Amino acid sequence: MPWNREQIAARAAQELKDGFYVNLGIGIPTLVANMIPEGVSIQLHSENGMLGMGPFPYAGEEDADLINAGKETVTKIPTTSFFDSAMSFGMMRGGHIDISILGGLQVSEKGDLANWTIPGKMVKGMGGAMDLVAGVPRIVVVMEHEAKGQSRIVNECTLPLTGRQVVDLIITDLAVFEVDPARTPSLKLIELAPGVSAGEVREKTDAAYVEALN
Amino acid sequence: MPWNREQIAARAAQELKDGFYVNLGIGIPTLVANMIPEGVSIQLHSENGMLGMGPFPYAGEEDADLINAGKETVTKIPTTSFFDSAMSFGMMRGGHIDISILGGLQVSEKGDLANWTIPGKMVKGMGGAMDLVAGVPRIVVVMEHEAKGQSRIVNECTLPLTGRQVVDLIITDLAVFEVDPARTPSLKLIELAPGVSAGEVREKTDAAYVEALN
Amino acid sequence: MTNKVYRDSASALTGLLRDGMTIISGGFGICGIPDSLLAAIEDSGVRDLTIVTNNPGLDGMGVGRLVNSRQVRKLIASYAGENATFAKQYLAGEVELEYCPQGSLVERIRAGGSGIPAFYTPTGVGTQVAEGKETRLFDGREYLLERGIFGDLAVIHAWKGDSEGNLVYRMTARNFNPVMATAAKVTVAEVEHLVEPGEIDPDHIITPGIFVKRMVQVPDPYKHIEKRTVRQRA
Amino acid sequence: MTNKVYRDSASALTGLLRDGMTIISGGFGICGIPDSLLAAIEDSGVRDLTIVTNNPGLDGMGVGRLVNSRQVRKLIASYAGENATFAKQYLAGEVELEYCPQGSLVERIRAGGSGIPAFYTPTGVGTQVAEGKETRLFDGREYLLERGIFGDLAVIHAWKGDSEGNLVYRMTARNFNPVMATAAKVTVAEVEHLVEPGEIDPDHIITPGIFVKRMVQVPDPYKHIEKRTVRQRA
Repeated sequence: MPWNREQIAARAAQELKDGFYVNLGIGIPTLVANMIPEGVSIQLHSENGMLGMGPFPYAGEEDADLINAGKETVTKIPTTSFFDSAMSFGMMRGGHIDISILGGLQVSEKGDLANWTIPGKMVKGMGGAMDLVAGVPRIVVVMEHEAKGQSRIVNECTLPLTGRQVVDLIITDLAVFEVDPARTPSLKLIELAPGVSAGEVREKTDAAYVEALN
Repeated sequence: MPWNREQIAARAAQELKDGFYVNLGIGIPTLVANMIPEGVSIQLHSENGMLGMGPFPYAGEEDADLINAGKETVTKIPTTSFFDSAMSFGMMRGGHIDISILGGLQVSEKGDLANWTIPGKMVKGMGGAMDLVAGVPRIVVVMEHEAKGQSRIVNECTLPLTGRQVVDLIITDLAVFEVDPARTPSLKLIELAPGVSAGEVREKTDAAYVEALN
Repeated sequence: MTNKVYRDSASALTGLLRDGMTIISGGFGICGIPDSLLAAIEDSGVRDLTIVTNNPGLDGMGVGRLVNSRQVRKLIASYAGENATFAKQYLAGEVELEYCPQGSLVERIRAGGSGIPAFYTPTGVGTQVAEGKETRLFDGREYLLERGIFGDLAVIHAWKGDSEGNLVYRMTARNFNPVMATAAKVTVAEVEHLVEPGEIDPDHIITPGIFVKRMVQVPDPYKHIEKRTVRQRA
Repeated sequence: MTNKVYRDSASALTGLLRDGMTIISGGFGICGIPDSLLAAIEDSGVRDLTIVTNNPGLDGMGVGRLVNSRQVRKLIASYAGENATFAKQYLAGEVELEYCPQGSLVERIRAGGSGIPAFYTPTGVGTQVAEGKETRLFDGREYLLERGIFGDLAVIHAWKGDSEGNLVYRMTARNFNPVMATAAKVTVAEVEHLVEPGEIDPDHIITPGIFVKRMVQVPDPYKHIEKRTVRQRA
């Protein structure tokens, strides 16, 4: 049975190591914050200028001056620091954030990522997505394997790119792929959701990949 | 009679306007701080990371953590702010400091300044001098008119440059010159020290200039 | 000492506004926005503005005020997702839009404020953002050339300021404000609390007064929350 | 949580030192220098170092320690005026020296720490500093291309830090320290006061803990004054 959203998030949370500074995207990635493995302590980065992001506030304790990058009210914790947007993106672009877990629309065989816009719709803007993928050394994309019966793991992205050769790991409801653009093919299937067969993944994946299942 | 060092500094102090942010070099420029005209309030910038620099401390109140760019102990005042070196030089390069008063070794006819090194001596380094002249919109150079009988206001600097076409005003013991590289000649003699004749200045100045004395 | 403190937002902007100018505004969404100064710009009727801000916020709030009143000719931003009026004007071709990745946007503003005309960045390489931009390899990696941004006017919001213009910010209401404070011919700051010089510890000051030409106190500004998210008490 | 706090400077540097590496050191003159960490680097005997610092301070203090012990192969700095031993080694051709204007130096370090490989600056145009560097016109003015600097190790001094690595600085002992904290594979900070997370107001933190991998407390460090200048009481 394919993983559900929570299970995808739980699998992504296994990528977090103790002491990591972590940026989580919107959607499934947000769920990762509640699934940090036992004994692992991380600090969450919010690109609007905060490290050490706490949970949502209790009702009545919301503060308009304390929000995350999704504009949601959050809280501070003892490790929290605040800083301006230039330093916040310096952290990203300078490679100081250890890992980012993001949603995706398409990932290509070489690790190109498209996740910011769909042509024909009103473009909302890329916000900080392009900076994240350009600067953070490890990018994990979590997404449904297919959209409307179409594979999201493709030979070439047809949607506008967020970044070129930036994805290191793809976690879908069906499987986990490593990406290494130095290899051909660059994708390696390393894990299946329980009850999902390698054949089903092969059938539902447009991109070329090698299997390296244990 | 030519101006002495204090009188040169006092003349330079007349260039300061109320509300100015000011960077003073070492030597004669340092004396300017004691000659601010009545009714004029300025803030002194020290490039090691301080705005609103106070006077030297009273004996016994020196603090190793509170020095100016000349490494001398100073004090804070109510308007003081501290910041890092990147912001400090951003203030300079970004044109936020209103004026800098600096010493000079040579100034050329086009306003080139040489004031950081003499070939043959051990080079101490330019420190922040090149940043100052590149970024501060108004540069006033104060210096003796001659060194060992040689004019310091020259057609072309023979000493290594600190900056090209950066000087706006020259104040020597003999006279005051405006510099405007858009004109030819670029130098304009606008003022004489009391008892100094225009002829004496002409004789002791290598560079071409026009006279515009009142 | 020149007095930097003005009695209200309208007087703090006197003589600074003209049609076609570039205004840089602090804030992220509607958090930490100089709403009182933006309201005064709205009231002034100045037109054909180029606005540089992370995102125009909500309909009729912050920069959204100037969108509703059709005073904005061009927007430079990283995001414009939650402003329906802006979307409508944009799709009707009534307003120009330049999207810039958020980190490139803030770095361009920082560069403009600190005398850097241009810099290279990895952000956007291989994407639409790279179109028409110079690319260059450094140590085998490709980068884009981005230009600094410097405005005619910056409007910002701070938590507390002294009359010298030294400012501190509160939590994530800091965001773009300290950077934008550095990057315009004139910066006007609204502060919630106005104090005397010396009342803020000089080690805590985020924006030194040199960057702030004019100030106005806006006590108890109305602060809207864009997305109220809470958890239940256990 | 990974423990960032080490019991002394030598252990805080364990496994980080190797011959030929590039070390970035905070401080201005001998103000705000990580003297305890530099002493531990001296004791380690590591050699052929490239040191990036504003100026090597006084003989035998701060980076001057590593000059005296001949562990420095190359210095990148804006000034080296008050260190006679360095001058002697330099004139004897025993040590390499790259002068960089102070503002370009700190901006190069900031660039290195924030993922900017290169930027244009007006500083040094038409001077010796421009030799061998690309120049380019933007809006009719000439600029130089300068490259970012990123070290193998940064050593810095802070006033107070919590065990998460969040740091604050005291007065002009801040100087280059917060910038250098961002620009190396590993940053080690010495702090005069070590506190628990939450004891420093998060709005006052200058260096967020993300930049600091290791820390050591150095209570009551000896602080030398380079030029004691005083005034008389009236």
